[in-house]
Amino acid sequence: MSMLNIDLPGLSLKNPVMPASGCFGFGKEFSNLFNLDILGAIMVKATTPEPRFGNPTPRVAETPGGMLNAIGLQNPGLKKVLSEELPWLKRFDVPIIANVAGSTEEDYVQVAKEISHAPNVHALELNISCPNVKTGGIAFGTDPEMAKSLTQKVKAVSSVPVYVKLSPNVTDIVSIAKAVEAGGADGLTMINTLLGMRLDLQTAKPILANRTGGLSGAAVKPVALRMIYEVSQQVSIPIIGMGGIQSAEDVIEFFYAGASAVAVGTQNFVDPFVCPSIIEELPALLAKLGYSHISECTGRSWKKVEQFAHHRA
Amino acid sequence: MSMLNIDLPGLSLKNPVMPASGCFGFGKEFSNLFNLDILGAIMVKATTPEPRFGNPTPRVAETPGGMLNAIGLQNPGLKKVLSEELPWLKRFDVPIIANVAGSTEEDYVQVAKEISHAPNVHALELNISCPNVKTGGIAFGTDPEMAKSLTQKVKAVSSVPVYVKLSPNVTDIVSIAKAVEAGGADGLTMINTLLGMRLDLQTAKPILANRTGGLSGAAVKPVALRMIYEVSQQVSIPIIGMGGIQSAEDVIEFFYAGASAVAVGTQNFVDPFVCPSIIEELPALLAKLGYSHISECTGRSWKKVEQFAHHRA
Amino acid sequence: MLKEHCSVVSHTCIADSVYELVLEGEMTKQMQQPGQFVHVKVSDGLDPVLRRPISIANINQEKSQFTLIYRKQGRGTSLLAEKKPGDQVDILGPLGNGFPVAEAGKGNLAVLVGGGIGVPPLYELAKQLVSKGVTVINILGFQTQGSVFYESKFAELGQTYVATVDGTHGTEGFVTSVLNNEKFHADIVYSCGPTPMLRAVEEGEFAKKVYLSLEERMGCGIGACFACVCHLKDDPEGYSYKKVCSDGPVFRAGEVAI
Amino acid sequence: MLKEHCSVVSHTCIADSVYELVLEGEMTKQMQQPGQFVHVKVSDGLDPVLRRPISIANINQEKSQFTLIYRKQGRGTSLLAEKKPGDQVDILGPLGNGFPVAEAGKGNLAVLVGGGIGVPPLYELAKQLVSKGVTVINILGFQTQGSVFYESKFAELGQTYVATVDGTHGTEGFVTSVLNNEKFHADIVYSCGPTPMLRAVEEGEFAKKVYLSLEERMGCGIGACFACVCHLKDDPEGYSYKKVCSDGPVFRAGEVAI
Ligand SMILES: Cc1cc2nc3c(=O)[nH]c(=O)nc-3n(C[C@H](O)[C@H](O)[C@H](O)COP(=O)(O)OP(=O)(O)OC[C@H]3O[C@@H](n4cnc5c(N)ncnc54)[C@H](O)[C@@H]3O)c2cc1C
Ligand SMILES: Cc1cc2nc3c(=O)[nH]c(=O)nc-3n(C[C@H](O)[C@H](O)[C@H](O)COP(=O)(O)OP(=O)(O)OC[C@H]3O[C@@H](n4cnc5c(N)ncnc54)[C@H](O)[C@@H]3O)c2cc1C
Ligand SMILES: Cc1cc2nc3c(=O)[nH]c(=O)nc-3n(C[C@H](O)[C@H](O)[C@H](O)COP(=O)(O)O)c2cc1C
Ligand SMILES: Cc1cc2nc3c(=O)[nH]c(=O)nc-3n(C[C@H](O)[C@H](O)[C@H](O)COP(=O)(O)O)c2cc1C
Ligand code: FES
Ligand code: FES
Repeated sequence: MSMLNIDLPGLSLKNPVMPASGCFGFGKEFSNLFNLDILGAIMVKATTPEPRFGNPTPRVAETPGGMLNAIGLQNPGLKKVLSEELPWLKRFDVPIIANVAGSTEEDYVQVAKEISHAPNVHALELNISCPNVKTGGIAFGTDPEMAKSLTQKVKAVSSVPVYVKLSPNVTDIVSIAKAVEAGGADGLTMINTLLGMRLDLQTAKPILANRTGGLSGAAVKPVALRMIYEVSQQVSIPIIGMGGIQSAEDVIEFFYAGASAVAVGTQNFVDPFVCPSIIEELPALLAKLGYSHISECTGRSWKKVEQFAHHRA
Repeated sequence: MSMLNIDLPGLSLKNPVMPASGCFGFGKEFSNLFNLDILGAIMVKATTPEPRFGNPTPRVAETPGGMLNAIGLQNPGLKKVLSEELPWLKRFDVPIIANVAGSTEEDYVQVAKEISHAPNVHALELNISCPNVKTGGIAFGTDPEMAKSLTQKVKAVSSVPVYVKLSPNVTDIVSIAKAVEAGGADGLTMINTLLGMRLDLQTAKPILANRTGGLSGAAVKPVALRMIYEVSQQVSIPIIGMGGIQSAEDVIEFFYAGASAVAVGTQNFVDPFVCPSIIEELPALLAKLGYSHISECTGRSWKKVEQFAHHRA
Repeated sequence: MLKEHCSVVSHTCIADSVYELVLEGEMTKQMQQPGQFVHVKVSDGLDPVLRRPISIANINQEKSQFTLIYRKQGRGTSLLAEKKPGDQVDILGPLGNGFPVAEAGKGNLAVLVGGGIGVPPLYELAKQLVSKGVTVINILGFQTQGSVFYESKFAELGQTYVATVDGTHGTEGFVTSVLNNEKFHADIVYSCGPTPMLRAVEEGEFAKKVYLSLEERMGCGIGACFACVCHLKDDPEGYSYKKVCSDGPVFRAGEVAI
Repeated sequence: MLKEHCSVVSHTCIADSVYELVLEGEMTKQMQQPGQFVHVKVSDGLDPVLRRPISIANINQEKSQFTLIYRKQGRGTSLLAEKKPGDQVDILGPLGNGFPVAEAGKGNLAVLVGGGIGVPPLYELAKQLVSKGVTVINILGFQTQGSVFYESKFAELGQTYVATVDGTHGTEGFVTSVLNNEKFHADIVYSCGPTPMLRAVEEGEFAKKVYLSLEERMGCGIGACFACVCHLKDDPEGYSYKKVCSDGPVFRAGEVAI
């Protein structure tokens, strides 16, 4: 019996580990390295209505314990994603979560409507939190009313469950989470990147051509955990957690905080085999900690003891 | 001729490097290690009207590239700070920046009024951003109107310039900065810690007794730089920058972003000699980069080239 | 107190996941009291960030060498375990106030009670006590046979009891079982180990003078950050406090709330 | 492509801050084209976080060994410089598409133009070209005499010019000075070095076929993160692009905007 299977709205996952959006392309590169079937799901790169080149380079900069990126949502556009990228992924037995982005409400609605009908897309991830796009984008993620209204509009046109991806660059993430829940979100994914920057010692200028970028990697893990801990106690929809996950131990920590599944981003660049490794290591780690199923870990840091009555001798 | 002296409101600094509040106590421990006279200034531990024990232990937890703390503003209270800690510091020829904290406006006003009259206190640092205190505290730092009003009240009673310490846990740090500038702040110090948490793998509970804590150290550096970069372009009062500084190179990076002086926090725990080391290394580094004075670095990432006309051949 | 790169003289695995690390450095000169500790930076750079507090287990003034004994558990101690003879280790120390040897007079009976990684500092303590003519009895508690270390070294200094939780070596159970069974009539008890053990030792009132070495998560290790603070026993809700790193880690039983 | 812990065979400082690192590993078998690179994790853990791209400078199939030549500059390469023979280095590779050796026919004249740390991949290229009967001329640019490396090794494979910016060795000035002065009538030019140099080589039209190896800050190194993307030359504002890591790092001159 599996210790790892998890059911979430729209997603019947073999295991709760998936690559995070933007860190795995549309899977092709990694398919040369391992069989994508073993993944819980794949969060594919953000899709916008039109193709986007994204920002000028340099687009990445290293930081202590993390990295900054300012890719700028480069993607081939909705049409090509529907005609090429998603059909290619059909060869794998793995649910796809399509990351939906744009600059206006209409953009989001258009992408959501069309992409949710792709046969292997089992859920949408509404990216209202990308810090690297100038128009719109981040504003949706920082204002509860806008976030709610966008969620409602996308829900209305989507044929699959909608997860909303929250930005950590806010004073009160709980209010945004509650707003999108009220707007009909089926789940949350969190966190997107923290806005940061690095300067070049020689030139005195920002290292990133876009000046600022999104901070990801291990450095942000404590912020992600805190936000998931806060939000999971205030909403009743499930959370896919992310932000600095590198190991099976990190996955358990995210579950304890309140996540029901996790995504791995930056670490794929350091170790392209990180997802398979984590999936392989989880059962032994769970057994060592005394759990018979990973779902027992969700919210364990704050749930009442009685909720876990059947656990442990 | 010194390459490092900096004049700021109330502060005539030999050099722009000082230990950050809460990371240097009231100086006694470090005075056994080196002569405190060499420091640009000292930001002493937060003072509240009454003595505070702070939070239960564990109060610190390690994170990738950083640490969490939930000390909870432990301090001996205003009376003892005035009668013992500050007088003891008079033996050193170094300006003191008193960190003012509390739970209510009255607390802040009381501490500011009395402590600003201590002869070696040259400036106040209004700590409206401590994430580890339950009542008040952080709310002041996240609401522009409250921040402004508090600044005004403190300014009205303070006999020395007032720097306001900003919280990074906000959607729009520029609006808070502008509000406190409008409220009469003479300068800003930024950033305080990011709210974060860690969970214990064995117990599934938060490592910190206080559950959440403030993230500091190298991990937060890119967030600090970004915020200083944004704020320094929108206000005309100087900024004392902090957040993850470990080296002379980091100091220059903070200046490029827009800082006029810097504070070193967490790194004092790793290397208690970090401040003297940085002060010693700065002149050679500046010379290597082609600067004749550190003030040439302030805001260099965004200032127009003409503003630096006299620099470099 | 110095910050110094000490060089590794030897590094030996002496029990399951337990390592004995002998270091050489100037700071040895400043090491007087058993029970003091050093703050160890296990790697350059920021992975991990913080230093690790480890007790001084043995001081050799002639050779300017001192010994640390530690259990490999998390990332920090795992990296420390990779150091080879000749490597340099960044050490801050000696830190804190150790066990008051002066409190035991010549001819007194001192009972030393250690649990797990609380055992190491008791070795230097036993040495110093014996050399001033104090009779020493050592009671050492471990999880299981495989974790036992330094038993014969302690036995050279005084009668030595070992208790293991699973009974695979020595008495089955805890150090307090030995204390309760044997009724030593000690003049003084010194103890270091996990907090529940220290509590039991304190409550047992096994001697008039009892000294306990506490453990707490630390930031600076030098008294500046207030990470390691504890309440006084007679003012458990008040503002008074002691810092484990600089006021301790050793306190007289009854002084602080544990 | 493999992710493998390769062992350090030798590690030598061959010029000011320039190191030659010989590694042994299974992945050597997959190394075919000169100009491919490997992605190096210079330390375990997260300091630093990202891998470092370094070109393959020499391939020795018999011994399953390959050589990297790199300049120590920031934290990553400084840590790499500490590796000793016998140490293991975590390597991802071989990556990317290198210089097309097939484009040069037997008897052709190939001019190889390298600048600074762009020189290393040209060595394997020169070897492969010479072994298939191509005449090779090497033009190597460095800052100053102290940074020059592999001059005699290149000289064994073909006529070799060295230019230094400060004139302390060889011709004073840039590699383009040599190219402009000598008028080689090359059938093909291969180049690797700083972007301004590549631009000058492209604009100089020194041969009909010109191949350039580009540099860009990288995340994944395998084509998944879109960090290293460049525009196509004939569509400099459009949506079409190439990834330096997986479509390059070698491109035909005129293919991408540099
Ligand atoms: C005064 C003092 C003396 C000590 N002497 C010894 C000794 O002689 N031998 C020995 O094996 N251990 C000793 N310890 C415990 C030792 O400090 C921890 O085992 C060690 O810090 C664990 O580090 P890690 O990276 O392996 O574990 P991790 O769990 O990865 O450490 C994470 C963080 O928690 C802290 N931490 C974890 N466990 C402890 C602990 N038990 N006490 C304090 N901080 C902890 C670490 O210092 C670090 O900051 C002593 C602790 C103190 C306070
Ligand atoms: C395809 C390719 C092949 C290369 N081959 C070689 C080689 O054979 N020999 C050699 O010495 N160097 C080579 N470089 C450059 C080498 O990657 C950088 O010098 C190295 O990454 C610097 O790392 P650092 O930690 O020392 O510097 P830091 O400045 O501390 O690095 C910080 C970050 O910036 C990146 N970075 C800094 N400089 C460069 C650069 N010039 N190119 C790309 N990323 C950079 C680093 O990878 C890291 O992510 C190559 C680069 C590329 C893209
Ligand atoms: C290079 C890069 C590109 C990213 N692109 C996207 C994206 O297109 N859409 C999105 O929602 N998140 C994107 N993200 C954010 C990640 O999905 C993830 O939320 C974040 O990186 C935190 O996880 P990590 O620390 O494991 O990387 C990107 C992150 C990186 C590093
Ligand atoms: C243990 C600890 C205690 C702190 N106490 C205070 C405090 O009392 N008042 C305050 O304004 N900031 C306090 N801070 C925040 C620091 O002054 C500083 O703003 C922050 O740590 C970022 O700098 P760093 O990354 O260099 O540590 C504290 C930080 C730490 C780590
Ligand atoms: S560890 Fe900093 S005061 Fe004790
Ligand atoms: S470095 Fe990731 S796509 Fe090239």
